[in-house]
Amino acid sequence: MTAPVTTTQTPTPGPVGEPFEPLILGFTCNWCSYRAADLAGTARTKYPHNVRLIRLMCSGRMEPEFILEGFAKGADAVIMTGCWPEDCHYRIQSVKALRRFLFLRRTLSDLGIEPARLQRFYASAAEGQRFADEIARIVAEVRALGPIQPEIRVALDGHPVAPAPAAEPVEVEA
Amino acid sequence: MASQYMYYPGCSMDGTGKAYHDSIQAVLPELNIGLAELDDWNCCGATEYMGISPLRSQALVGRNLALAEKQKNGTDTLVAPCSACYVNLARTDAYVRESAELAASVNDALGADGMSYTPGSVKVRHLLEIMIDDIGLEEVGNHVTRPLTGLKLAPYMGCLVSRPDYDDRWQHREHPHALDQLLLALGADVVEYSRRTDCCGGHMTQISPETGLELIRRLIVEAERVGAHALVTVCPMCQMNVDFYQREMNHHFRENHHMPILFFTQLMGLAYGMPAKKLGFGREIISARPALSHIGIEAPLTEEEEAQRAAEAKPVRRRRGDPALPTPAPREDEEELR
Amino acid sequence: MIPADSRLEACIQCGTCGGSCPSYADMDHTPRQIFALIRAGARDKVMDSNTPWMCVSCYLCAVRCPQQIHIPDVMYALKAKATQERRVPSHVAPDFSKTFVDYIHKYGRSFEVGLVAKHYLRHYVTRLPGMTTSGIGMVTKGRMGFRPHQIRGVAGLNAILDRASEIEQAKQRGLFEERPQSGGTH
Amino acid sequence: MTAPKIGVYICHCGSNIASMVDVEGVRDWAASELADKGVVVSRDYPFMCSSLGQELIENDIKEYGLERIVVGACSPHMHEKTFREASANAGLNPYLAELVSIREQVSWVHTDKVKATEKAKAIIAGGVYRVHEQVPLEPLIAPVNSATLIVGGGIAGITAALEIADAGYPVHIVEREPSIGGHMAQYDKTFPTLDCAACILTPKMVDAGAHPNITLHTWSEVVDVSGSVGDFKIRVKHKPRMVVEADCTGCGICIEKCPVQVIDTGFEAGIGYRKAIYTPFPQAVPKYPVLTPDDCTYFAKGTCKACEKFCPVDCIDFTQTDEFVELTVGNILLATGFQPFDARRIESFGYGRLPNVFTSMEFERMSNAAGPTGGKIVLRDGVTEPKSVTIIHCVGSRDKNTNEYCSAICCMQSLKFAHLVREHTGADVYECYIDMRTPGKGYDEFYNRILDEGTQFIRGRVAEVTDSLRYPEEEGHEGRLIVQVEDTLAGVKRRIPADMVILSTGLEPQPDATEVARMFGVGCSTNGFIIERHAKLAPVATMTDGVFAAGATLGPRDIPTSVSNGAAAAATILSRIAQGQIAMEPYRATVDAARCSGCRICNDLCPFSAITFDEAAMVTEINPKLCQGCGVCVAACPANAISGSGFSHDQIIAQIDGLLSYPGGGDGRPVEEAVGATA
Repeated sequence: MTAPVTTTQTPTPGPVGEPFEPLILGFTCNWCSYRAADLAGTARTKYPHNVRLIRLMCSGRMEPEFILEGFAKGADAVIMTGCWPEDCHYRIQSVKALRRFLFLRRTLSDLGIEPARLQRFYASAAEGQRFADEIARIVAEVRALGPIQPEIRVALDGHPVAPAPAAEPVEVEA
Repeated sequence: MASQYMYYPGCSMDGTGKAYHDSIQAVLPELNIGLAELDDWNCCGATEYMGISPLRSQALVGRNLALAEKQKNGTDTLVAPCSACYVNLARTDAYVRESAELAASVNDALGADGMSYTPGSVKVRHLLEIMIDDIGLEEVGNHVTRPLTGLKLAPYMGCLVSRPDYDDRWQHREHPHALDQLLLALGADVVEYSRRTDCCGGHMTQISPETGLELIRRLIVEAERVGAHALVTVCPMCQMNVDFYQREMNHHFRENHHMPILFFTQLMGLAYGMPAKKLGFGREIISARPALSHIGIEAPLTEEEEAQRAAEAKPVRRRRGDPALPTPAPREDEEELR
Repeated sequence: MIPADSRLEACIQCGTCGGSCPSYADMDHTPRQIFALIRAGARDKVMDSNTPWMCVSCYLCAVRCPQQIHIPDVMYALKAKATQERRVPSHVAPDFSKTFVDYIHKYGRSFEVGLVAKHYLRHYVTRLPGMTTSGIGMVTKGRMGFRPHQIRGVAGLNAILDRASEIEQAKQRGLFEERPQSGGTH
Repeated sequence: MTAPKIGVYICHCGSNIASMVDVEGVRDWAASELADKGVVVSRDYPFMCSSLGQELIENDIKEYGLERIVVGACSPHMHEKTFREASANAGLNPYLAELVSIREQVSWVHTDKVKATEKAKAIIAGGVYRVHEQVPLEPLIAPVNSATLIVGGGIAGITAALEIADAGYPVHIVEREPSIGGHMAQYDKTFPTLDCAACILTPKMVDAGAHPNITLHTWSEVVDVSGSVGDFKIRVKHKPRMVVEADCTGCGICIEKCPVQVIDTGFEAGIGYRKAIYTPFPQAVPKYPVLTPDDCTYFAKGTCKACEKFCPVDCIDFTQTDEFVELTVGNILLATGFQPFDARRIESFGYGRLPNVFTSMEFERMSNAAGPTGGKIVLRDGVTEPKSVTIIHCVGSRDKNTNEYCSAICCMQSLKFAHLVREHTGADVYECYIDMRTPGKGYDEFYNRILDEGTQFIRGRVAEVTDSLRYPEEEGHEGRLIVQVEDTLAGVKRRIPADMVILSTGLEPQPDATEVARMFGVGCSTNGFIIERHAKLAPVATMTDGVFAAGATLGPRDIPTSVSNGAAAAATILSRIAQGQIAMEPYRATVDAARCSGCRICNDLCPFSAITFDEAAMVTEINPKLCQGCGVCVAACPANAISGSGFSHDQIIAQIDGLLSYPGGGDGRPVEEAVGATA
């Protein structure tokens, strides 16, 4: 039995007084999670717009550099999605992806980046609803985290991606 | 090494469940279990408060959980012997764990008296679960000195232990055999009782007596059908409904059933060789004496039986020529004098 | 805790709940019919039904429901709604709840003698004679105390409950107002 | 480096995309903002996938000399092939065309048109950046071995085997039971025509057994699979029969003489007995019996050997052990079927507790003239005929506590039971159903026939079956069952006395379905059935090239569907065999020997054993025939010596840059103003 849960989608105010909308880079495998995203689409299941997907053949294809490139170029979080370990198209590669994920989370925290900015979930080709739910959950979580620290972005890329003046804290009248 | 638990007795323990209380107090020290009663606990709301206001009901239970969180001393387990209390405590804990929104509201309310509860910090369990999972059937059986062989018992677990089962602890939610196993460990003959988790009528005896009585009747009729000497329960509400309303049920259906209902801890005490009086026998309305006579145990008289005996024993008038002196009348109620 | 959260939309009208219900005989509508009426927006019929009041919270329907609907929670919510609107089909069940709850407010615990006595005096006077033997047995055998126990923190408890009422009122959501059509997040 | 000339094509998909994405806005934006990335032409069109849409692209390739194509439309799983072919038609290498999804990932899942348009732009940019790094590729060509492996000898497998064998190609059927035939062999009648199952199945079994192109491996299991499409290596275990097949005549004397009787939980569904040496049923194919050591007195006590003594041809061999056979096949068909739901899991129906509650499989055997009761319908005592029978639908189906799906066959199966009960016993029959689902050919007519026969239908899911009477007026029904159900149409609760209750149990995947799926490298949904490549357009193919599936291994199926599945799979396999070779996606990992440091980090990563180490040269090698293209080794190589075609490092980095260069979110980042007008 599960208790009924209400989800609230009220955006938390960001540092500049505007609602903060995170930008999230999502990696999917070709066989399960990309098809889950397809199924979410065919079933017209709604989820937040904040995520942008890249298809890999397997979530085990994930290179550390992809994550760092993502953070450098403006992503606030990166998601590695894939097959359930027992359903992996490449037999056991989903487990290898998990191992790499755990290692990368540790590395991120060594770099001073919140580990929650790297997320992983499984979705089979039949789990469009789950895909949407997980995206909504992660967007809410990252929204609460706020944007990635600008220094980190500078450090990763050499220069801030969007040097727009609005990115600087603006005095807002209380 | 004694196991320590926090203990939420529930309102019945002072009243209708006194025999449960007595037998728990007698049996648990034997098994080396210590119970620390939750200080200044309040009523769980039974099945009534949820229908007045769900949130207030959660806050009501939340206060108990908050007290337990504060009081926990080496244990985070809160034991409830009453199934209704157990399910109310478990429900609130489960719901605040799942919904951050509800947790915030409950804590907001608790804040009115400077209290708070961290979801999941207290583990709520029923006394039966403690016996089965923590003590274990083997240990329960190790203490048996007077096996209940020959006593046919119908294990009546009632509805709220294996249901709704917020934490997925019960594989069988309709026909669990946990209580059977425990009674078997005591040496009793356990009958296959198909109404083991049926409803005792709950508050129906209050709000719709005819239905309530019919619900009680089917429990009793089925127990008779499978040849039980007595029903065994883990819940004071079930005990009260079947015991207290059995007479009225007989009256209503113009039948004459006599099916005592006993707490499982009373039977544990008996099997451990403890005196029946100490275990709260005699407090029941439907006397357990005929049942216990099957295994040669003389149970204390019930109120009614005592009155009858007294009436029979009292010499009405002196027979002519009888040299005997009048016998003193038995004490009205030994317990009140102690 | 309110029907909109109880997966009510998923009901397939199979009747497992009604078939399982021990107090079915007293209900004017089966739980299944109540769900259909809620979906049909038949507010009056639902609010005037005695069904929620007859629920004994045995959770048989909840564990058997093939759609895993939180049926007892729906019943609780409907009762609370009716209580709030002072709109009840019969006074027996609501009175019992109220008497029970009043004891909690006053003492922090329930009080069985007072509860049963009060309730039966009010609603089943004719049944009392048949019960006196049992009742007297209860009292003299020490199974029913004559005096209720009052907890120390009764004032604090009432403060908590009052605060809960305020929160609940602030969050009040309608039973029959438009419920979300899908899991939309925008 | 100068940017390649790129064409961008935005599909409206009717209104599917256009209603949520400002397609003209995206088109103009790509033309202006992505011009410096090489976009020379940007167009929109109502249906890019139509022949006119494709022509548009083909003409542009020729006219503008386009070197890359980016199409923003549906999922690549839908139309990637379409646009690649269009490119190829115009002389552009197909792998230089990229399809990005702005339908499944944008217009269908979002509700804010401004945000959706923003996201569509970013996705197009991702595609444009990515194709810069795209290189021409050629599909891999592999020869196809003409032999086929069929796993499972039920009706689906037999059908496919006969089709392929009749076309002249070799087939191996691996069946773990002693005989082929599957569940269909257990049934008495088949709905809706009430044909005798044995009469229509047995001839097919005999054909399969005698066909020169079909090799039966019964009492056998596949234990290992390697290789890939066109060239699979299969290892099959022949379990010991304890009977020398070459000598056995199938006379059955051994069975007759065997003194041991055990409950047959297999073919007889637990309501009949078999010997320790047995054939599951008289028409078994092959005819050779099987001896199960666990039941045999000789194996337990060392004496008996009755079978050996009486065998006229001396073919009993107690010393047999597992034997292994290696097969090479080009295609594989999984037809492993289902197992019936274990009705004990629904406690309220009392199966296993109340003797006169039966499952559908038990009833099938009971009603079968060749079954344990000789076709007599009786209670568990073996003699009493029921006077009243209740059939419960959806047991283990349409129930979130067990299986959420509809088992598809239960309604028709229950109707068939109702007919058989009335025909055999004349008893009253009640059917408790949630919804009556009879969508097949002749199915609803069959429902009408059963209605006419006087079966009583109650719309309501049964709450419980009990032997405990309730009201005083139920007295007189002692010893019977009571079925408690809400009659939802009448709005009343009923307690129906019954002598016999039949649970119409649903279909579940085989208990080892997940392991089988893993062994063959195909996907299983969370409920355990194999996932087809496309539910509508490729219903018998799997995600793995060369592996097909048919029948109830894909989900609940009735016999007609299983047969057509088997035939469809056979046709697909035959077309592969006829081509003689197959083209595969060229996504493979390759090692640049010059950069490989010989660290061997990648050596343990490949589950397909494609990676080997050349001890002499001290470099790693990858066998492109075995490589499946997952890319795990690519990501792991510390020297960047391994590259993965189709999903190279540079391609993905470029796509990341493209996707993130045009953010549309808050966070103070610039929001593209151009879309404002469309809001």
